[in-house]
Amino acid sequence: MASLITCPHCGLRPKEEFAIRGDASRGRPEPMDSDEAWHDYVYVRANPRGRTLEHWHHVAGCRRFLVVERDTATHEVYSVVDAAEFARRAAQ
Amino acid sequence: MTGYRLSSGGLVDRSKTLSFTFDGRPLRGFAGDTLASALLANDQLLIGRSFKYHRPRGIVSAGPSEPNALVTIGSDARTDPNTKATVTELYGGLTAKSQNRWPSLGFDVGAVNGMLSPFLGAGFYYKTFMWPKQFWERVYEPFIRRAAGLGRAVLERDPETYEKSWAFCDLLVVGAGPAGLMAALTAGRAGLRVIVADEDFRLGGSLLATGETVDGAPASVFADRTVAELQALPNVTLLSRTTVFGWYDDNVFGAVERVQKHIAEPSSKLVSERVWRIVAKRALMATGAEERPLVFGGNDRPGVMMAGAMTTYAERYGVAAGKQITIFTSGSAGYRTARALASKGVAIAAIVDARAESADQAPDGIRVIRSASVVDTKGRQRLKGIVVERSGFEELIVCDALGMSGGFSPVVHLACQRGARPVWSEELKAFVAPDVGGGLRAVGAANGVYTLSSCLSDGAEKAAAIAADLGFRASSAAAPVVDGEEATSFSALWYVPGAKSKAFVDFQNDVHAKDLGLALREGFGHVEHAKRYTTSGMATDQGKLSNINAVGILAGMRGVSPADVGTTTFRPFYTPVSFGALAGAARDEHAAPARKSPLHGWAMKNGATFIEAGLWHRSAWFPRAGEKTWRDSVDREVLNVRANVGLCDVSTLGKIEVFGPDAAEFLNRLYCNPVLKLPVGKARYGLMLREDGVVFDDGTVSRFDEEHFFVTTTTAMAGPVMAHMEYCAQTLWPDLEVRFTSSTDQWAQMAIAGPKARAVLQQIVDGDISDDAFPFLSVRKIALKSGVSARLFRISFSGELAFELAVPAGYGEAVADQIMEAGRPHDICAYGVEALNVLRLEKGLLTHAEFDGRVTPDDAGLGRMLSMQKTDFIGKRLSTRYGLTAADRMQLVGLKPVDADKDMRAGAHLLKEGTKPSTLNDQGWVSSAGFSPVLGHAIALAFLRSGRERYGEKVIVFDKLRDQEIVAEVCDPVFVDPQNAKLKA
Amino acid sequence: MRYSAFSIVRNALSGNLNWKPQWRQPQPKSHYDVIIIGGGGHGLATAYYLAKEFGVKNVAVLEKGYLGSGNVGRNTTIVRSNYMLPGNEPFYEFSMKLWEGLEQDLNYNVMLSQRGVIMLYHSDAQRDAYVRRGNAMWMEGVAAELIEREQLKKMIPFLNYDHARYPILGGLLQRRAGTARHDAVAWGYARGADRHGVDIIEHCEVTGIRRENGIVTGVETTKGFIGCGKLALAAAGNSSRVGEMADLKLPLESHVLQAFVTEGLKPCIDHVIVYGGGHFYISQSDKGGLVFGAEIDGYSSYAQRGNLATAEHVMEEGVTMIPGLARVRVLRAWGGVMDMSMDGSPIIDRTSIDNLYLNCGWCYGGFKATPASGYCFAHLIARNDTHPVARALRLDRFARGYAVDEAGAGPQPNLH
Amino acid sequence: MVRDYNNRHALEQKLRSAPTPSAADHLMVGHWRTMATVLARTGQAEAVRQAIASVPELSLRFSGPGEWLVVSEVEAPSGLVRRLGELCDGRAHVVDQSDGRVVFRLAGPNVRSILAKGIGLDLHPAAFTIGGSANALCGHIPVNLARTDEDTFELIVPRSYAESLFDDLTKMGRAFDLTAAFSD
Repeated sequence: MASLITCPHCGLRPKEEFAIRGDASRGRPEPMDSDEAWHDYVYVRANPRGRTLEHWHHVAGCRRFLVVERDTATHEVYSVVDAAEFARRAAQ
Repeated sequence: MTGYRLSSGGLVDRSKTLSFTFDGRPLRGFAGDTLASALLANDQLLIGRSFKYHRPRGIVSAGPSEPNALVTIGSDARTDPNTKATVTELYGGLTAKSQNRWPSLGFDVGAVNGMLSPFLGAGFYYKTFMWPKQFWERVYEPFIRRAAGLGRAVLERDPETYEKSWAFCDLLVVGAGPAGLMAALTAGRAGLRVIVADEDFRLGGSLLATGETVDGAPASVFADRTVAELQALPNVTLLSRTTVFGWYDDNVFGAVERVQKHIAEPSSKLVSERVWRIVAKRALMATGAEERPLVFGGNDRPGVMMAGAMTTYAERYGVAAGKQITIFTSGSAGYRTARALASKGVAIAAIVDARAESADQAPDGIRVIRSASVVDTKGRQRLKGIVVERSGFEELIVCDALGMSGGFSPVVHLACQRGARPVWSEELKAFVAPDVGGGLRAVGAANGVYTLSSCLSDGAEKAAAIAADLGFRASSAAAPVVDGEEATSFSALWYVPGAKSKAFVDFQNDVHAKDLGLALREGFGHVEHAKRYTTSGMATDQGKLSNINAVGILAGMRGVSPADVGTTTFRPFYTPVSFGALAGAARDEHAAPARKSPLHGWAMKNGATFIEAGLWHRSAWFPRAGEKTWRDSVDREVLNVRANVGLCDVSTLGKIEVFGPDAAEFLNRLYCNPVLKLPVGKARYGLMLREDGVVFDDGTVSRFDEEHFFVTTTTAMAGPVMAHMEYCAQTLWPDLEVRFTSSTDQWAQMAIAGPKARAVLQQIVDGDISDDAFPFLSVRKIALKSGVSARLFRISFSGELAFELAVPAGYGEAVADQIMEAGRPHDICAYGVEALNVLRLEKGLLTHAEFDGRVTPDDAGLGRMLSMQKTDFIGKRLSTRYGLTAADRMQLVGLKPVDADKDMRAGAHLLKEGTKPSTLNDQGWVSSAGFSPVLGHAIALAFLRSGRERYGEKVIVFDKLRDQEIVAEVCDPVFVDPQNAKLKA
Repeated sequence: MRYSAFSIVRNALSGNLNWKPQWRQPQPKSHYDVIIIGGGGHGLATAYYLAKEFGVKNVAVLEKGYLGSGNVGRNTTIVRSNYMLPGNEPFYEFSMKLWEGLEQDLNYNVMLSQRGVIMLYHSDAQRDAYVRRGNAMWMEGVAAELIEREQLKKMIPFLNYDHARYPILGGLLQRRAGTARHDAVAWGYARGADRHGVDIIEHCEVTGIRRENGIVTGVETTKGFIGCGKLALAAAGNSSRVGEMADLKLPLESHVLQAFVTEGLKPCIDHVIVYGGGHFYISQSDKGGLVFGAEIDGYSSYAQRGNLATAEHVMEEGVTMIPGLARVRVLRAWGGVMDMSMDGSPIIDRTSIDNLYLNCGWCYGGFKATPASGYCFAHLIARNDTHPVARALRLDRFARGYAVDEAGAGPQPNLH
Repeated sequence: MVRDYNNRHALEQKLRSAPTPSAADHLMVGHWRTMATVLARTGQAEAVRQAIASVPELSLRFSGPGEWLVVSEVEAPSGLVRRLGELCDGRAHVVDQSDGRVVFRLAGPNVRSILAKGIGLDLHPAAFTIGGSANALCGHIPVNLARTDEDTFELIVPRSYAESLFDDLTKMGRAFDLTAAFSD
């Protein structure tokens, strides 16, 4: 992964076309959710050794945020999907 | 030892003589030589000095694993230190110098270290040099430091150029020896896109250095034939002089091609080196095997060489390593060398075989001493004889060269660069490549297959399997027939007992067997500890020859298998790669692209001085005749804007067009201030926060119609704001119907500011722009009298009556010229970002000097912008945390010096009067400062603890870094026109 | 065995056969007063100061690999106290002072080399930011100097004064800063701790944290259960994984940072030089290799290896800062796993579990912090009280709104 | 199409020198080309694409899902915007970029080798087909790359980067004696 990402819109692309935003595993809390929920959302990370979900922004390509499911120990990539589609799926 | 050129044979071109020098001595070689083969042919045996003990050293190998024969090539800015003579292609005019010796290679004062060696064992420096305390810094360390390194880098600007290139293929073959060439041929014929990379300048690998024949012809002929066929295939790319140095995720390989390193006068059209980034669906590692040195007393004497290297010098270069050669071996390879040399008429003194028995056949008449060990060597700067021990008896054998062979290790470096460790094979007595999946497989000798015929078939079979895997059909051509080949066998021998003098493991770093013993005794028996404590394997060769013996010796001492010791970690680069090659063309001015404003030409015409602002070049000020310093120009520009009018290029601000029925809702959630009800035709100052409640960026948001907004950002944050908006739209609120795109490059945008701005602008704008028709914060799409369509904004970053006019970028220069022309009667001037900065400072307006990533809206005096009645906006929730709202936070204030002629500078800190500097007493800091030509003294914006309560207080402006302390009065941050009378004129 | 010139001579004369292991290889006892997870620089320093300064000697350090196998053995060896924020500067200066006496304190030469760290600036805005930092250092009594371009040219003539993409205008210099031999720091602390009775247990991986009635009673390890009175985590790079065993939710992401070394060269770079047009920094070791690095690779990772795109970018910055580097060959690249925290600053604190202590979040900067980190952590463990210089580095600073954000980059770890 | 003389091209300074004869590998800079960003509304991407693709003189360059640069060699900027507005009929937003982008056309036998020095895409005709287009990085510069023929590619670059990209392409083509000129 660290070298190439298969963008669902643009195909196989080198790492330097992307900016990595970070953890994609949790949604933004509702405005009235607890202080703890907000603190956790902004500051706490599961940081697993293994499978993780991460936002990669295809800055120099389609400019879409992608949710990359990958392994932090082996760098294997399991899936790459558009973040909006991911969010809609998660909402269902 | 006496090296010499054999009367015939070899693959060098004896018709092409090349002149070169070594330490100033003029020498000759042939085209096709390496520097090492040419030096050997000239009997130049002493090549360099070792790192620690400065021992005389000669050539050990014939390839990239060379620890000793390192030289400095070239001179002046074209100096390449630490260059391996064994892989340096000889060219006419090459100049080589020996290293790490003073005053000369033959007489080196540093050699005294060798006599002190009992005191200089592994890790000695950790235990000493501590007394007295200050001596380490002043005496010991400078002394140690002087001894550092081997070659000398000049650090002058390199005149050569470099580049990178991407490549994509179905199959990458690393190494063009028998297995690699066969694999490439099989895959190439099947139609795969194949890349073959080999570090050598001639493709063929071991085929070029063997007496064996293939299909009835010398192996080198087979190599040439195969290369020719590959060259003719359009789907095959052959890269010679190209080292694959790294294997990265997703089967991406890094390789470096030495395009012109072998040319005395390189062409300026071509680069010196090129780094390839190769994306390979599959790869085969046909990297061969490394012969192991033997660790015996005196094994570093010039004249002691790898047996296989002797074969290579004889077969490929037609050079004999000596006139009277002894072989010391623990396997069949030593016999092969003996036969090869004997067949060329080189005298063999004896074969010393560490094994008791073997089936290997010595050449006729050559004495074989079995169950024997070499325990010492004689001679100083060249080998004169060896001491052989057998059953307790010692014998001196006179010889001038010794070939050693301790068996073979497959070269598995690449396969172990991504975390997998090599696997010990008891059968092969070697570490072999781990199974890293189908992307990369070892083939041939790298796969532990040592006969020529099996290398050829292994290559063909593995390539055929890959072809099938990728959906290609490989035809089964008849396998080449090999004649005269022999099986390879050896017994592992990590350490030759009975050493009478130092037995080196790592030649270059002077690590000998006893150092490893000391490391073990002191608790550094783990292979990583032993490496780090003794520095074994840390030299420029990264232990290609030595590591396996170090592992074996540690295993022996610990009484375990080498499998239990394991290896140290393999990491890129396989062989060292130059900075220049890895950097490619993106260096100097081209390290990052330079962005030019559409008004760049206009600014040039007006004499601008430019400064860097991120990627942009921005006009900073416009000096005029008679102005001595930048301050003169800036002061004039500021005063002229305040009194008359000025034109400033603000094209670099980020511009984003936002569309859609939910555009208002979207922006309302992005900005901390309300945007939802912004009327069409109006602009508003906007503040975006990060989710943690800290200011992210400021700018303006304008509404052209119900579903079309226009957002501006600061120059620096244009990219991050766009990314932030995309993040929010795509991941947080994908159901909002909003779309946006950058139009930064489409528009040339100019600020026309000053009391006469309207008068000037009205001359070129079609339509009424009076205050009634176009009041403060109006926006409109307009047409210029010239017919150019434009956008007009009544916004100000100076506190003056001001407009920003945007026209399509191509028209920018013409329109700016027109405005300057129209403004001439009104004394218009061009002003740059320096004057812009002073104007905004006088008005207390903020930039990223204030918004430093730690400042809240309230800190900046913008707390009233926070629209807490909105249900949600980015940063709302966390902005109410205790620490972000505490009363003792640093708040924006103005500062003016009590003594009007005193200067203030950004970066100073603030102290209460009468207090001493300390972190506890630190009251704040100056974010922006400058001379206000309007007020006639320095002014500053600062963040001061509870600052808004402290107007009128005197504080110390502490600038110890410039040795300056002055007293300033705290005041409101708006220095001019606090009632905004000018702004709204 | 105390190291001295005498001991070296005496041992040399007896064939160097009488040197003793620098630390013991003990079997774990069934119970310790304090167990420290992580036998890297910070864990070993904590053990050393616990035993030596705070009289807590029944201590074990558990290391899953070999001693010093984490970031203490794979960094760029820089030691400095040139920070800007009041939450950081006193802590790093405390560390700097400990460095300056460390060799005598440990009786081990960690080869501290105070050759000066200079951070280059390339614009007026960057200069102002460095002036702010330099004055913050002076506030703490730490000497800093602003070196202007002409002076810099004399000091470091080989920088790219004429063709840099961003002009080199000057630099902020801390002369007392420099480098130290990284492995020796781990070994020196290990030997020192061992001599004070600390058990250092290598190849002992913690697999679980046992809790009873809300407090920690010990740890499950690959060498069995070991009981403890207090448990201290010093497992940078793996803090989240270890923390998870005690249900700690941490503000961390693990990221990989690459570092590089060139072939050995005769001395040519005297200072630690930091490029302000990017993140590149470089120094020359006492062995002659140029040691350098730049930014993290950017994605969360526990793999100790980097990618080529980042490596190439590092070289671009290097050659742009020093054009003469182009022909220098890079020997080796390696990767270390960093605890990147949400504000770029570390955490030394208690946790919600009474006898569980936390030391993590060192980002790029753990090596220089080693002595102060160990000292302050030991102080906290022994006295249950935060050391004054570490007051700003608490875990609850995020919830309370007191981030120590030196870069001003906000809660995105890979931007720090 | 022609625009008035007051409109300055971003490369006027760079390409001022007298044109030399074109080499086999040649870089043409489109002097007057018109283009616009088209942003389809949700669910309308395919309809918008088809509507624009139905007009032969409009060339669609893929930028992202539901987003294209539409290039025309015949329309004036305002004409193109109007035309696209009609074609899309409220299903998309249109933003004129004619002044904000510069078109480079690179043609010749070695173009793939030249582009491979900056662009990390497989440009083999089987992988990047004629008519294909994509946003990508060329070195450090964002471009839209399109293959318009077997050996012809177009790079569209934001105006502010045009000089830098020109310098880079010149350098990338040096080994092949790449020449450059305005297309008219």
